[in-house]
Amino acid sequence: MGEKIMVKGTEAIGEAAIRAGCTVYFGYPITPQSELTEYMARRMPQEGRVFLQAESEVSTVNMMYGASSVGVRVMTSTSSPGFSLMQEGISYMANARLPAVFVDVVRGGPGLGDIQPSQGDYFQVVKGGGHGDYRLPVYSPSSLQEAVKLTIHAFDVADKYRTPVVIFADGMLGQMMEPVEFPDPVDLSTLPSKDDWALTGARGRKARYVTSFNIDPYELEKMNLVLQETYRKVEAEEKKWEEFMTEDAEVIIVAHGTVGRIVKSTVKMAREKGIKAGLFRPVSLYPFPYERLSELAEKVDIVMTVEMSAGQMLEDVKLAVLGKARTPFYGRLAGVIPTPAEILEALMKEIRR
Amino acid sequence: MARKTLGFIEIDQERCKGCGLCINACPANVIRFSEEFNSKGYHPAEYIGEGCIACQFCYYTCPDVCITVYRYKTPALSK
Amino acid sequence: MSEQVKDAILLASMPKSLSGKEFTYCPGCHHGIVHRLIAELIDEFGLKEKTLLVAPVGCSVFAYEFFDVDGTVAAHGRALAVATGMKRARPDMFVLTYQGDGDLAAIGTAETIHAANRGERITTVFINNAVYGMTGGQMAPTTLLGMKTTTSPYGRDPKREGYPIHIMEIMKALPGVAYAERVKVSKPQDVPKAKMAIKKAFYAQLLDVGFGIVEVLSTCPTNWGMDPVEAGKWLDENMVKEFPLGVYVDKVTEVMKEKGVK
Amino acid sequence: MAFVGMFGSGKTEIAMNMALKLAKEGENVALADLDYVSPYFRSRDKRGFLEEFGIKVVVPPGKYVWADTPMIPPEVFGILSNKDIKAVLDVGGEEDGIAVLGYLRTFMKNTTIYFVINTRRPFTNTVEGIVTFYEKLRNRARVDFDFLVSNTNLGPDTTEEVIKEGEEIVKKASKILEIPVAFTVVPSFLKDCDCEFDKFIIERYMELQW
Repeated sequence: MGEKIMVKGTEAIGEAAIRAGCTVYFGYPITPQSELTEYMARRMPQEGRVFLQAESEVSTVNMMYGASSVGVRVMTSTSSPGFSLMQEGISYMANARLPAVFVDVVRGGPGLGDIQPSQGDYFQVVKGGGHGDYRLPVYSPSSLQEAVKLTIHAFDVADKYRTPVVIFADGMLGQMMEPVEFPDPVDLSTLPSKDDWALTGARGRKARYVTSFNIDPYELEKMNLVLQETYRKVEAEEKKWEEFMTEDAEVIIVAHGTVGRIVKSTVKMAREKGIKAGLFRPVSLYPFPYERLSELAEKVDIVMTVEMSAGQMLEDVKLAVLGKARTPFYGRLAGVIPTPAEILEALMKEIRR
Repeated sequence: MARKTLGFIEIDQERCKGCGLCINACPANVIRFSEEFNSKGYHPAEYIGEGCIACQFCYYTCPDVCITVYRYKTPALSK
Repeated sequence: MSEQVKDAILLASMPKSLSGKEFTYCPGCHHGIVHRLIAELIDEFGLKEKTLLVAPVGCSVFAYEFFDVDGTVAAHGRALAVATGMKRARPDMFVLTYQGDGDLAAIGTAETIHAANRGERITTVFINNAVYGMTGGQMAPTTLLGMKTTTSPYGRDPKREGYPIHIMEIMKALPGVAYAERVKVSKPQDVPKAKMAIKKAFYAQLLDVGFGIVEVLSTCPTNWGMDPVEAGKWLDENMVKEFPLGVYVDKVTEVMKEKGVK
Repeated sequence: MAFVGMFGSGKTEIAMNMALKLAKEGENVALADLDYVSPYFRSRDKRGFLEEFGIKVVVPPGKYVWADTPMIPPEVFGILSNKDIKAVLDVGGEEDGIAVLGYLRTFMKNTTIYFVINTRRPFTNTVEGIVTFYEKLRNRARVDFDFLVSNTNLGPDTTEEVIKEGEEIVKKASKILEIPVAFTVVPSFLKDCDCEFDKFIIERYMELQW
């Protein structure tokens, strides 16, 4: 670990990627993540690595497909409308089993929406907006130090399971500044070898291809089953969450990312009023930590979900709670950030009900 | 009339799809459709056995890379 | 036969860089001719172990199976983005895309123009047969005026369907392009010329000059509804008028001379 | 006066604190938010708060305050030309954000420009980094800068040592650039710390409350 420096969220993620051994970055400008693209434009050449601004998000994701297929660590970052455009390519990458890291700095939608922070991409990121049966590991950090840690972790998970991985950042996380410590850069020669599948030239072996395509349905089903087996492993091994004051909690609030951070303040305010509230913050949105939330739900009457959306993660919360507790929802839309006080007010209403 | 045979061709008749492009291309008119069917049910191309001038036109135009072209070291005269 | 072979010199046979797998194309389709030319050049340059082939979506979607080189198939239109990713990540590899007119000149126009304009060190072989072959004969961006397809059933009318797009002429306007030539392979004499053009496009990449692209006017006998010989004649009589053959950009020959390459 | 610098160097906090200080001293103050680069954490977010102190906040009109398009309100020309108004300009970061000064420079003859530096930020963590980006920004702005400002901080984790370490680096850069250091920024929770340069004590208004 080096010394602490003040960074913006976009820079924290970019620098973390460089230290994780990201050797190629493709991107296309879009608010509110353009600073990450700009940061990489400046930093990647300093490290003798590749930065290229693509002509579109569609092109970006396909460039990533190409770079990943030859076995290097590759990343892009975008914001919601850009992520929508990448969905097709992500589906291809999932079935071609190509590791890559995507950062979605989520903004208000639908459509062109606005440029304020939002979590309205939960469905398109976590449930997949592309075609076919695939899943993507998704991590939602709530502080910049955590964003650094998760970005590095995302590269490792991508390589381990040969899958695209997403960092779900909202615009607030991307723009805020915090002191952060970075780990030392990884030695590229120590990264896991991809020689058993990457396109490195048919030297001393048979030619091979990386593809998401198989015209034979029985063969394609086999490819699908490999994916499904991978996802079962991811579900068994990669769940991450944070609990805050849940030991004696009588009500649980579930929130992720920036909202998780805001809800911490709500929990403290509630405790001052004598309400034993606790926070359950999923860090991996897929795989969603159903089991632990389910356990917690047995001990409480209310599991309230708070999101900067109309209630998307709420569906996963309900699947975890399975009727064992009431599952009210409080959300702000279109880029409006809820305050700790208004969340507390919503919670009080539920308690009185 | 005696004409020179400068080489010969081999046709992979199982691979041949019977498109006829080689027959059309051959300036010596020494390729024709076989009377026989191959296992896929085409009449593949066949070399009539003499008169090849080793120009490679058939090889150039064959879209299925079925043809191998040889040139005799010493040009033989056909009967 | 073996007696005969002993007394002969082998002039031409299946290139080593082909996998030997039978092509899936319809009888008489020009794809196979162009595949063979590419494979011959890969052999001649000794590039088999360094080549990465990006196949498109279209009839040649299986192209990567026919070559004995590493490869992939890109999403429709995105071959040049995928190839860019490969080449940027591994500049030491020889990267080749093989694309049809729908792929390269309709859905992938942005990728084509931008990869070309960036001067990506990539070689592209562009098959223009004026029709969507794979999906069953729909109108392509290069469909000739008056030509009937399943989606221009009254014949392509510029007022309704616009004009055929001229990719080589567009390439001429892009400074990143090192080599661009339009060829055909409908007559035997055309074939060595086409090979030389593709060779120059290889050199565009190998000598680090820029983007190399060769457009090959090709037949689609099935969708044109003609026998293969007739289709070749139709191409010569009609397509060449709309799409003039020739060299559109050549920054390669000079560099070849400088470097003493023949 | 105008505050310029790299992204996240602290221009906005300093501009707001300066505007508030001048307003409390009875000056007629206008704060122009010229940051059309960053989408959030701009002084316009605190408009209501600033207006309570009688500060005129110049931002794009109505809903456009939320936009990320370059939109320079014409009032900026007014406040820069009006000698009765103390204008404080909060300029966007880096070369992109500072370009606006090139545009405004004919109106800025009497404006003092401060180059704000946080040595705990990427790119300006060394003397060489500061010199490089000072030149880049000045070339882009096509105006000369008058002072350096030492604003080395780690937000809530700032210590006296961090501030002093920053002053050392900024001092060296100041010698090379031949530009004096105007002051060192000190957060109010360290107001009694030792500083080499004049202290400018600030509150962090932009900091997240959660």
